[in-house]
Amino acid sequence: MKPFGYVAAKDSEHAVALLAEYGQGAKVLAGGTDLLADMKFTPHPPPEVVVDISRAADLKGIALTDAGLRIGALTTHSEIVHSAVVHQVAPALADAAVVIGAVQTRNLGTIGGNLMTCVPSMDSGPTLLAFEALVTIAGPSGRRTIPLSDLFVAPRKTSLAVGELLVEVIVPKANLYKPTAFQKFGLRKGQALALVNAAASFWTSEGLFSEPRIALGAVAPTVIRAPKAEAYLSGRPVSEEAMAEAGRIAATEAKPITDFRASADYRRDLVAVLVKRALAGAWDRATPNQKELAS
Amino acid sequence: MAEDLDVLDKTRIAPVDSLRRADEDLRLPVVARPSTLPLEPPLVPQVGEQTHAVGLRAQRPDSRDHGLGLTRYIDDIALPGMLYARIKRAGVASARIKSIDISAAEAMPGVMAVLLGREIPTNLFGTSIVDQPLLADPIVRQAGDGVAAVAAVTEQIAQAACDAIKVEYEPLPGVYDAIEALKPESHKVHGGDTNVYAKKVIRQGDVERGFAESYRIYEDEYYTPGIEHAPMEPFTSIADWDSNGRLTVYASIGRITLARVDLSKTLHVPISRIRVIGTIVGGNFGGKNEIRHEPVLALLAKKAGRPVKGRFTRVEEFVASTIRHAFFMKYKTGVSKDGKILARQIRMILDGGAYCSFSETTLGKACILSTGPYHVPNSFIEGYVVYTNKTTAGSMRGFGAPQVCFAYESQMDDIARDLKIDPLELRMKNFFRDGSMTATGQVLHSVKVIESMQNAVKKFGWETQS
Amino acid sequence: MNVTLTVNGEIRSASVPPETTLLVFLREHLLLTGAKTGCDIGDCGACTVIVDGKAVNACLMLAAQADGRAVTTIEGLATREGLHPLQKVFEETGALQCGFCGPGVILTSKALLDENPDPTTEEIRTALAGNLCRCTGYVKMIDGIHEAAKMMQSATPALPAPEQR
Amino acid sequence: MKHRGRGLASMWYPVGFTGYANPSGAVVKVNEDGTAVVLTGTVETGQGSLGVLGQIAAEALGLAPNDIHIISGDTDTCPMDTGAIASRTTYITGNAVRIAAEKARDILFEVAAEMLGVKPNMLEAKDHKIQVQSFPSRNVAIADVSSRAHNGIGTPPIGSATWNPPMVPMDPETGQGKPFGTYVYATQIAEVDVDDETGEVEVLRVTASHDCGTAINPMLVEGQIDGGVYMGLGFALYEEILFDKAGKQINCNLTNYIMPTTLDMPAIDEDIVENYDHTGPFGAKAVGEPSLVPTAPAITNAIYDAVGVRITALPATAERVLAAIKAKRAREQKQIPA
Repeated sequence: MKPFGYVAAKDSEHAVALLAEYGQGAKVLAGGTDLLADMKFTPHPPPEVVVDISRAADLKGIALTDAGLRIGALTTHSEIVHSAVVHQVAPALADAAVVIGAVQTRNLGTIGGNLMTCVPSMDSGPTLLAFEALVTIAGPSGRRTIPLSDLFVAPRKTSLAVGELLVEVIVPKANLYKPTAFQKFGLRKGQALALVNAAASFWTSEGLFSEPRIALGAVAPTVIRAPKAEAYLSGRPVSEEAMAEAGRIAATEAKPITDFRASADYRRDLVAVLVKRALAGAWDRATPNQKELAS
Repeated sequence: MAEDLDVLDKTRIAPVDSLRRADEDLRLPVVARPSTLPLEPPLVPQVGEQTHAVGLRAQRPDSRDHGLGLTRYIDDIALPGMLYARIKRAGVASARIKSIDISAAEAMPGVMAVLLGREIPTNLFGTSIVDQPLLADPIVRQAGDGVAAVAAVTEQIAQAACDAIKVEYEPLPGVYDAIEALKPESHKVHGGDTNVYAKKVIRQGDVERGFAESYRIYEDEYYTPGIEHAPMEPFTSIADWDSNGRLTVYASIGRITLARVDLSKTLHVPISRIRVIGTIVGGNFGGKNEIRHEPVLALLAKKAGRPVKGRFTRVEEFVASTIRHAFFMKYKTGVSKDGKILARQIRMILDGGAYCSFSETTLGKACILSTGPYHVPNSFIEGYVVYTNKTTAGSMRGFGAPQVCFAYESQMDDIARDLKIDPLELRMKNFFRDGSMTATGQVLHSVKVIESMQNAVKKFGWETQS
Repeated sequence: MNVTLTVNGEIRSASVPPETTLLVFLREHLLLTGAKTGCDIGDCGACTVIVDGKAVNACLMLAAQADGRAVTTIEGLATREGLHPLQKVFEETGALQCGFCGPGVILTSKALLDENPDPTTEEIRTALAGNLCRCTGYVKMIDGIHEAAKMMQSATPALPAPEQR
Repeated sequence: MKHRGRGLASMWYPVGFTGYANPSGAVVKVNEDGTAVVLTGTVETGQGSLGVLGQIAAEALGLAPNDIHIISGDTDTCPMDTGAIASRTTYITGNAVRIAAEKARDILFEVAAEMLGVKPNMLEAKDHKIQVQSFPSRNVAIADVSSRAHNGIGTPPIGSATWNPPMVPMDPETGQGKPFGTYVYATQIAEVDVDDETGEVEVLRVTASHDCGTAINPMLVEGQIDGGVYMGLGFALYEEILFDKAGKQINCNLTNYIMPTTLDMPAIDEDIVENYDHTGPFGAKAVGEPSLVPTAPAITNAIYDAVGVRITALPATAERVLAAIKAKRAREQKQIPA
């Protein structure tokens, strides 16, 4: 690796102060799995200083708060996989976390880091979008909370300004327990990058889809929602055919590229299948009560 | 500045006592205690306890060291004063080097030696055709070709020095497809009038008559791609000279005798002055069977007067070592009504990449094996290896056999389905037996293909399944 | 900068540049060469070590990140009194061939068994998905981990791990 | 929907080039206490060949594998060897070690013959003893014989040998000749599930039956089979070096070069066919390379069995399998009369 400076932040406040001090020259290290892999073989010059926030205790932890499920940005994927709270109120988050990288990277990599890399194939994004998650951002002028969807701008580019820091992810209280499922398809089963991933959630009201949310990864410059497919489902009776059709509509909303991993056409085919399966998975998670009403 | 803050922080957090203790700790030797060598006896019986050897599930002599992490692979060896080498790769697949400016690299603190291809006494090696330079000079024929090498006190500095070397290339036409390479108008990777550099023909009987007598004829094409060996241990070597001008090379290489000859030829050093020590190889699969950078390391070591280690990055392991040949295969097979193979005509084109390496051996094995473990009375097999401006293809586990097996066994199933004969029965009708004759006219002994099928079918439960 | 950590139960310290990874720190500064450099970007798992009980890729962690933490390397698994059951079983069954992935595989498996003493085959396969091996097809490794789990469960309380002594 | 299928493939593989020289040398030295040292120029590359060579030397000397220490991989101290390539170590280096061990043993026989009062050709080495054939009670310990050879008579038991498969030139025009010493054979069967919506192929299990002549160490043979199936599975489904139009590799790292992980590997059932090849050391042939050869066609034949599509270009990635399934559906649509 090329030489760089290093400084460790004690907490988020300290981190923000350090980011303010170094400005453009700073890179944030959370788990480090992406940052180090990037810095090792990049032809670009190294950052002036790496701000290591991995010891900032206030950025860690999973808790139920008045706002909903609060996941500190430094929470590792493994912690999400093993969290009893997550399994209770939003198990799809664990489904998405357990297929990220391998055990070793899940033990280091963090949810905040995964979101901040802002690569379209990230596995944390779709489920959180389906939950309509919010993110809290700390900066020199205080904290603000924005929808997660506003974080993503372009591949490897978020809406955060220089000096700002992602501190937490919140699944709003209203969406806890919402039946949600995640699907991923890669070139192999273990340690795979997503060719396509998808998450879907919906409530049912008298047997009809209500507030359906569909999110797709790796098929657009950022993780995206599929509003047309959502609109199609909304108010429609729950059925396998509707789920399949929603998948087909989502496929038309995806804007995948052809690269060496897969063609755009194949990715569209996968979107249709994965959305259908995610919807079916969410339906599996719906309470018997909801299902009874639907039948 | 960054470091200042850090130290300040620590002082504030840590009581002075613990800092003092940390200082004491610093004075401890850094090697681990001998507790890592268990007193536990090995699991196998001790010397003199076993009375037969062949057929025994004996423990591997290296397995305890493997499990304890004590096996000394080449990268775990460091010699006093050792430098680290990096090789600058061309990154373009077909070009002429117009100029190389190494002045910035040479001026970097910590850089001890820089080497160019023209400084190597004989800058060519190869196992059959001697066509591969150690450092391209002046023609680059594959993107992974090295163009210059640096030895420095750390790998980091060696890499920075490589980055600082400026190379000016004149782009040359290139050929990146084996079928294209066969065309008369294609770019000739090594000059001359053809890219074909190895050819093999096997003829037995009369294929045309065989086809004429056939009930059905099947014609199919198959393709298999280039494959990387991907040993977990990247290719690594150390070169060290003594004061008498004797060279010792430590390398993770499977053929030390050949390596010594190649070192002698490229460096113009008598064999008696070269010692090659093959360390435990961390995975080979055919990818570590010839020299890669050892003469370069030796010359860097000579220039710098220090031992030099060169370790491939994972990317170099892909682009600068060899790969499995991609195969284009045409199979034409004539069979009788009851499923006996009467004739087989096979044509194969191998993508050899930029240099020959073990291509001739691979082609030979592929052709000899291409009819499958079946008696084929009439056969005509022809195979060609062509140069392309792609990564050099060389030896890899199977030497052409997996490629042709994919073809002949795929076609075998298709024939069975078409003739409505059970695929096992079709194979059984055609399998070699003791005394069968191969396409090269060899009479076989010790043939157990029928037994292997019977065993597999029984163990798998094939009969009970359908 | 100065990095101090507990390696296999002993405090170790060295002054290193900030860009030093934990892998380089262990191999080049502490001369603990059990962790291997296979890809250096977290794909192969040959550099796996255990940090505060969790298996991590030492190549994807700065030494500075590990400052003050407890690290277990392959060198710390066996004691003078005996091998770790994983080492014992792997030795007996030839679970490792070239052995280059071995230290990483054994440490990942140890972290798994510490957390889950009786894993299913699927759990073992999930845990080991970050350790690539080109020789063995993982077959004898997976069998061996089951075997080691059995040994550990039936054994009398194990010797204290080095980091607890 | 998932469809299950099974496929079978057989193969042959040659052992011991005869077309050009590829010799191995070996030196076997029996120590004063009856243990022995073997010098070989081959290198351990993970397959366990040094253990196998030790077992061959032990068998020839009437000793146990643990009595043998192998010195390898050093051109200064070890005899010439063509190296760890072409599945030749057990067969060729093994033959050299066997002959060298027998030469050392013959020296022990000379000494023991005098001690037992018989002719050397009446002796055999077994169970750490040299004994009279058919009269095992008339014996002396190898340790005692060797000690006497070293210190009493002054004929240290050292044997050296080289072995090269008998060479047969091939006709360059017709390719006719005997290119190899012998061949091994194998059959593998794969069972797969194919997902007809994504094209994903999951290999559920592989049965691999291999002839390797005598299995000098069955445990290591199984290990080679496991690893071969692994590599064959990667060849069948995932692995491919991709180049851009300018000849540069695109996926040259382990993130994007897809090799199987634990989660992609099936259960493997290994089988060793009983055989004895008179040209190999104690009947042994080879297993290293052959183990990967039939895996890929066994898998693609199973894909055909599952969903009726023939994959003719490897790897059979999910995308390619799905494309083939779609093409087949399109063909079938056409065939249905309107």
